[in-house]
Amino acid sequence: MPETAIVLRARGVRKTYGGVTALREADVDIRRGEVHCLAGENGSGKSTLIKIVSGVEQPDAGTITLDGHDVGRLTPTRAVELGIQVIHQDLSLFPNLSVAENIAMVARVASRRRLVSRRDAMALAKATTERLGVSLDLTERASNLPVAQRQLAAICRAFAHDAKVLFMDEPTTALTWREVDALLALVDTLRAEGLAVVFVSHKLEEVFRISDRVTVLRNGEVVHAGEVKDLDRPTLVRVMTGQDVTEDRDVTELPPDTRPVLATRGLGRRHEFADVSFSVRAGEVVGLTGLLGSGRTEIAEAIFGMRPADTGEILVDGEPVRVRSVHDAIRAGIAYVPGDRLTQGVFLGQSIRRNLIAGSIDRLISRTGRLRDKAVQRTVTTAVESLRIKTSDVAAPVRTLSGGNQQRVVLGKWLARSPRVLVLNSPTVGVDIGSKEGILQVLRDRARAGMGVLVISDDVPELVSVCHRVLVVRRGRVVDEIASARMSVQAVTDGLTG
Amino acid sequence: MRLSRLRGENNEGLLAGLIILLVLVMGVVEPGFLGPATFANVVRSLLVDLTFALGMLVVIVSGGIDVSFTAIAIFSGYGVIVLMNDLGADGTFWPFALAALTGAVLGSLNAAMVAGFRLPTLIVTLGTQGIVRGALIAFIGSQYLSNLPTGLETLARSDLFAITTGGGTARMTLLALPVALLCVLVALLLRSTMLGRSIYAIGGDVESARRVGIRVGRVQTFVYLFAGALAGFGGLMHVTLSRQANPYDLVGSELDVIAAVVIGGASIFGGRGSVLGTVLGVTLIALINNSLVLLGVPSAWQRLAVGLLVLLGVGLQALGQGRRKSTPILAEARS
Amino acid sequence: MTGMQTVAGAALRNAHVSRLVALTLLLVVVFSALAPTVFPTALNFQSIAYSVPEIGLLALAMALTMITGGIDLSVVATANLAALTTAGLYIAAGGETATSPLLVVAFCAAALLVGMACGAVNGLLVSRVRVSPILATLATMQIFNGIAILWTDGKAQYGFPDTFLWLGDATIAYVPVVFLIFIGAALLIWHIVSRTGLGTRIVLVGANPVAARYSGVDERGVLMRTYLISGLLAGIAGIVIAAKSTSASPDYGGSYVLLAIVIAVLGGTDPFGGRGSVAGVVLAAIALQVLASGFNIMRLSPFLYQIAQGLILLVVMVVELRRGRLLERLRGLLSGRSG
Amino acid sequence: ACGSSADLRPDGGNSGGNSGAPADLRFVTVVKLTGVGWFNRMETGVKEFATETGIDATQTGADDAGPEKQVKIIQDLIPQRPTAIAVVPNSPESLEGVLKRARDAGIKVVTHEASDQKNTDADIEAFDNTAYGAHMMDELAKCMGESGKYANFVGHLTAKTHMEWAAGAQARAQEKFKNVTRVADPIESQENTGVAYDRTKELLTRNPDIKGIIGSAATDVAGIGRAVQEAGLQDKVCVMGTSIPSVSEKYFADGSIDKIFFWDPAVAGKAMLKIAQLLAEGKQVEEGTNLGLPGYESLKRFPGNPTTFHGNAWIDVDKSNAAEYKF
Ligand SMILES: Nc1ncnc2c1ncn2[C@@H]1O[C@H](COP(=O)(O)OP(=O)(O)OP(=O)(O)O)[C@@H](O)[C@H]1O
Ligand SMILES: Nc1ncnc2c1ncn2[C@@H]1O[C@H](COP(=O)(O)OP(=O)(O)OP(=O)(O)O)[C@@H](O)[C@H]1O
Ligand SMILES: [Mg+2]
Ligand SMILES: [Mg+2]
Repeated sequence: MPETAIVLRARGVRKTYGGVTALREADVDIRRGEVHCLAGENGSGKSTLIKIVSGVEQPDAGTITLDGHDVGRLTPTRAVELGIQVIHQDLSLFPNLSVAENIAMVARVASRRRLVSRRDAMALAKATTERLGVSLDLTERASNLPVAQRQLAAICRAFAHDAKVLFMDEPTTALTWREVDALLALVDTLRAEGLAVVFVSHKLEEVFRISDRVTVLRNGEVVHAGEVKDLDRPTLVRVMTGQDVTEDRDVTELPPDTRPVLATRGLGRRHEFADVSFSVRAGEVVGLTGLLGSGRTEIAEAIFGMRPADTGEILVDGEPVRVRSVHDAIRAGIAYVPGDRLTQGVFLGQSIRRNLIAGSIDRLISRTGRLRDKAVQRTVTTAVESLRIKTSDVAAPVRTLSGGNQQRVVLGKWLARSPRVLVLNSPTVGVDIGSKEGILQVLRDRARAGMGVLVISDDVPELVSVCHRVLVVRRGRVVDEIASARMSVQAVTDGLTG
Repeated sequence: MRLSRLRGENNEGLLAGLIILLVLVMGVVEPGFLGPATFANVVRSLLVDLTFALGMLVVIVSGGIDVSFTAIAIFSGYGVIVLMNDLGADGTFWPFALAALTGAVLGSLNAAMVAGFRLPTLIVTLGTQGIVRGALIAFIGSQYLSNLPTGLETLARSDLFAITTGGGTARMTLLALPVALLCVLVALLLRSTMLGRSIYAIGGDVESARRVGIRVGRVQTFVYLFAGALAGFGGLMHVTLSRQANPYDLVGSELDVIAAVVIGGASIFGGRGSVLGTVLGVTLIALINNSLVLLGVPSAWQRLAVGLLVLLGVGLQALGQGRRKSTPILAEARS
Repeated sequence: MTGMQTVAGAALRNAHVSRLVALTLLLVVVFSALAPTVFPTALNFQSIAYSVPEIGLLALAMALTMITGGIDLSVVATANLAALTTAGLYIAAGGETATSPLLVVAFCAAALLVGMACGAVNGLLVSRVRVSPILATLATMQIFNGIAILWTDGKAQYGFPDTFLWLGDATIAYVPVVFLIFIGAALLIWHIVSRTGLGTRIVLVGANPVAARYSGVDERGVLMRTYLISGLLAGIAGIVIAAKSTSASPDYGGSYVLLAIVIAVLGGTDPFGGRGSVAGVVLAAIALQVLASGFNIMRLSPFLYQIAQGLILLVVMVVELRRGRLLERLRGLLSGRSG
Repeated sequence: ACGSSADLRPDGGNSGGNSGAPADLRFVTVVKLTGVGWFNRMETGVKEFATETGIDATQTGADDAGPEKQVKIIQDLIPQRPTAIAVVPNSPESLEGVLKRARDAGIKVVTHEASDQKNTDADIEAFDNTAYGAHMMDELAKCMGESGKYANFVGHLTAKTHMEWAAGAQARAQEKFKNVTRVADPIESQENTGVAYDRTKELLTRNPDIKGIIGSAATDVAGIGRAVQEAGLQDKVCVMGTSIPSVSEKYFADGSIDKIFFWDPAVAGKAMLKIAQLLAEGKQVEEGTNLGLPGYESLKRFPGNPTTFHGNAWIDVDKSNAAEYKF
């Protein structure tokens, strides 16, 4: 591959947040017409780097040059004008505006025009969607779109304005397998148009499938930069984590007469899912997979009482239980680790201690409602030790922890109750490879101790590695079950794409 | 589909219907209500509130709330009169420009706190209200001034048109003109300028706005300066229309304006609201006040009515949110 | 007394609270120096102790709802409604001749019930109808006030017997009973917020309502209870107001809404929710009353005090919530000047 | 140990001093709110009193008319132990508690505009409300030529004094001016000029033959006068009422407002302090007491309320003498 010109160059970028050094002397080169992967574990500084080159954060030191010119102090506005575009992990759409206006917004800001009109926005949005070959209802409010379409809108917005460099911070975490394919195809098109695309992902397959070059960060330092074709999987994992990690299937078969701890019979909810019947046995890890928007999250949240089912029943240990609210579910011994850690899982500003007891307050209070200090202390210490949460002070806010440790805190919150059934939604999304294996190991251990585990995920290797069985959901119904005997990456993938 | 169009994006249709209903009922209950005189009276009585409401709309769309505008208004309106008296100056146009400028300067305190320090707007503006009102009476003056400069006196008595009917003369004050103009200007600002769309964007999601390169600080600064300017303008208009300057006026009547904007369909969470809705909301409250006064209902009922209307307005909004369209997932069995 | 020691200990460990203690002491020293014959007297401190409770109770109510990320603008209207209830019951029972101590208990209970009923309305609106707390309580403020005016024709109500008025006038070991009531209520709220499951849930709901729901916290129930407690505190404030002023009126305390917010924020409550200190609120209430008394004794214009109050609110918010940003701005200014 | 706040009262007379020598006395007047014309005028009286008698007399008040602020100010005054406090309450009932504490602490309390105040040593009113209302009717009827319709504005329907004035005027009309009739029950202006203005316009539309309007809140006549002026009815409608010169003077010139009535706050302020002085000297206020002030030469006791007295101190102002009163 011929060396093309360097579009964006960062030199000696340093950033500290309070005491935490997020980036130290990082150097990155991005070339025209390449897909460049930023890899690294949680908290290694990837997002910080993106925030700095897009003007969202100011570096403590270092220079950024674009096409050979020092850009000086960068603001988001300046970055947009210079042709630096970012698709943030949370999409950053405007829920109150129409899709068309959302798509037009970046271009409008960059054009520095003072007057705007709906018609222009519509024309631009139409042109963009046509160019990218996506179909979207442009007049709909963004808040009314399903997640996958919002993702498409965010991508269209980034493309609506002529960009030189496009950063995509973990764009695939909210996407299903099939949508990822479409996105990667799109990235290919862009590369062909001469754009530089910087891609952040924890999923190694994606890195290998799409990237030309990779920069690996560890603890805020660049530990590797080079062509992807010179790397193989184990090597990349080793540079990222500094150690070897395996992803092999590790499942202990259960005795055939093991009784189910959780069973659903004909569970249904209007417009969302129907006839969902399955069971999870004590000690079993069951996978629930399906495309995003297939209804798998809805099923999990119905079991957890968040959005209760209208029909059918839920049985715990063979007894039917009425689950009309989260409270009912918890009382029945069901726990749920939600999919979006930051908004649904943790209380960022609150102490690790408070986060850990958030799910079991009812058990930690005396009859008068007073918190029992000793019981609280015991719960917190047990969780920190058994989950190996890396912290020196449980009074520190959860904000100070890395992503993987934050996820351990969410897990710890529920394990403190020793639930009969643990339901987890995408438990390793946004968690780096080292932490991911640790979290999966916790699930295996708990299952072996007799808990029933239901894992929702579309990370196929992960499902294969940890699950006894995998159920496939499509358009609100369970359409397939892959038993242990025929479990393989290929089988699950086939089921998913069906 | 047609019905929902009639209802309008922010319930404007519903409001218009309510207003028509109220007018008809009043027309039946109180003969003589329907007529140009009532129209002119109601317009005159809502001009000041409407000016404030336009400022409030912009603030609310940007995701904030402002309770300092009454203090800013009376500071500007009264302050300008004091200054004119001290200088022995007279004029018609420049006092309004000066009042708006004063309002903007006072609004910059809000701007600095909200844009500069990202503090919660309700509490910031409560603080500003205290400071501005305290400063007005401690440093500018506390005397009731019954004599306005001639230019303003004349303006107060100038009519856009006057219609004489059997029941008397309906006079449409000249000051209706600038307020109508302001409505059009604010509507254009919100719909057709980048600044206006940025205000909606910030109201929808501040962080996203910052990320697409909208200068959030600058837009918020504009919002609070503009709301301040409108408050200042409205303050002098209040002084002019009532032909006296009382530094103890206005403060305490914030709710009517906030209520009007909220009833007009603006979302207190930001990002939604329209000039049309605001005009209708202000009209509805003015009409209710006018009708209750006309029927001799004690003023306590007005408080109750406005409070209930606000609950009704936001309750409807909240319920509407809950009933948001959801995309069906389930492939229902075809029959 | 170990309970008291824990309270004091926990309070002093909090840096914000120790700053407030320092501020209060500083104010006392300054005013004592400026008015040595009047300010540092037992009678003056007793006077301050008479003044603090009503606003302190309202500020506690405000702070509690602010911890959940809400606000209760209707506290004063609620307090007046509660006070009017007591007055109305006493008038019905024969006014000054209804001296039975049992009636004091019964009628105070009725006032508290009315306070909690108002709180329940707010709680329902906020937790069930999902109206934003600012608007919900702004509207109920008008409604409660309107009801009070319609009920009384806008006139102040009086006719309390001495058994009831004892609450407002008497002292125990030189400490006004109303102040003891306030401290008792503050201890109760402190206990709830920092020592009970409900308190933890209140903080969690304020910190992240969605995560709280996913943690099995009954968000609606917690909000409901918060506004109920807020209404209860307003009810106690109403009793204190009635007993102290020997009357109840629909338009008492109009200036207290702003003041209660100032005190809550000054006391370290984060208006965005998830953080608050009861000890801080108590100290802030005392500090501001000391300041007000100082201003009155020094015969400074009440408008200067109004300005001071607004400035304190803004400065405290900047310093407490945005210290980092302030330093950043200052540093920017300095480097801009030197560069 | 239980006790009342009076426990902290210094024993003996070394506090405010009841010796009666002017130099030892300290009087504080607490008004509804500071800065407004009415109470600035009262302060003039207070200052005059201080210079005339050599007594340390000062005036204070809050930044708005909230009763709670007045309570706080009086509460803060107690530790300063003035000889007497003269109060114009916003809400007499709300002050009962703190006034009781003040009296328990040995401070004399004199009130004004609070005829039902219980915890006061003496309350002084400028006049009897019914007589004042009757006087207004006498003047209005004279202006109307003793016949025609009139209307009466009040600040709020719940404002006791305003309603008493209106009732006094109506009673006088029925008894003496049979041809003068009221068109409606008292009309609420909500103490708001704008409302008074709007209501007057409606009134004029619906009763084209109306000949007199009485206002009660100080700002009422300004709104009424403005509406009358804009309708060009200056010479047809008699506008009168309680107000102050600064509010109404500009409408005097063309007759939009014909006459206003009030009592001079400077004199009222002095009257309170004169009474405080009497009390401090250990004397009593009685029926017929002469305070040596215009309108307060012979005080009358209110029937059924032994501590409440009134003078006969209303003043009529029209364009001929408006300039004499600068507030
Ligand atoms: N606003 C902030 N305040 C304090 N620390 C921060 C902040 N943002 C990031 N950090 C810290 O900086 C480090 C780098 O964070 P960054 O978000 O760049 O990591 P990342 O590589 O994107 O991780 P992930 O894969 O979890 O998204 C982490 O230790 C993080 O805790
Ligand atoms: N036109 C203006 N007039 C007055 N002040 C302004 C103006 N533009 C910006 N500022 C101030 O300068 C600061 C920086 O402005 P800028 O638009 O860069 O803010 P931002 O980056 O969008 O937001 P923030 O400063 O909060 O990060 C703002 O906080 C604002 O207070
Ligand atoms: Mg990241
Ligand atoms: Mg990540």
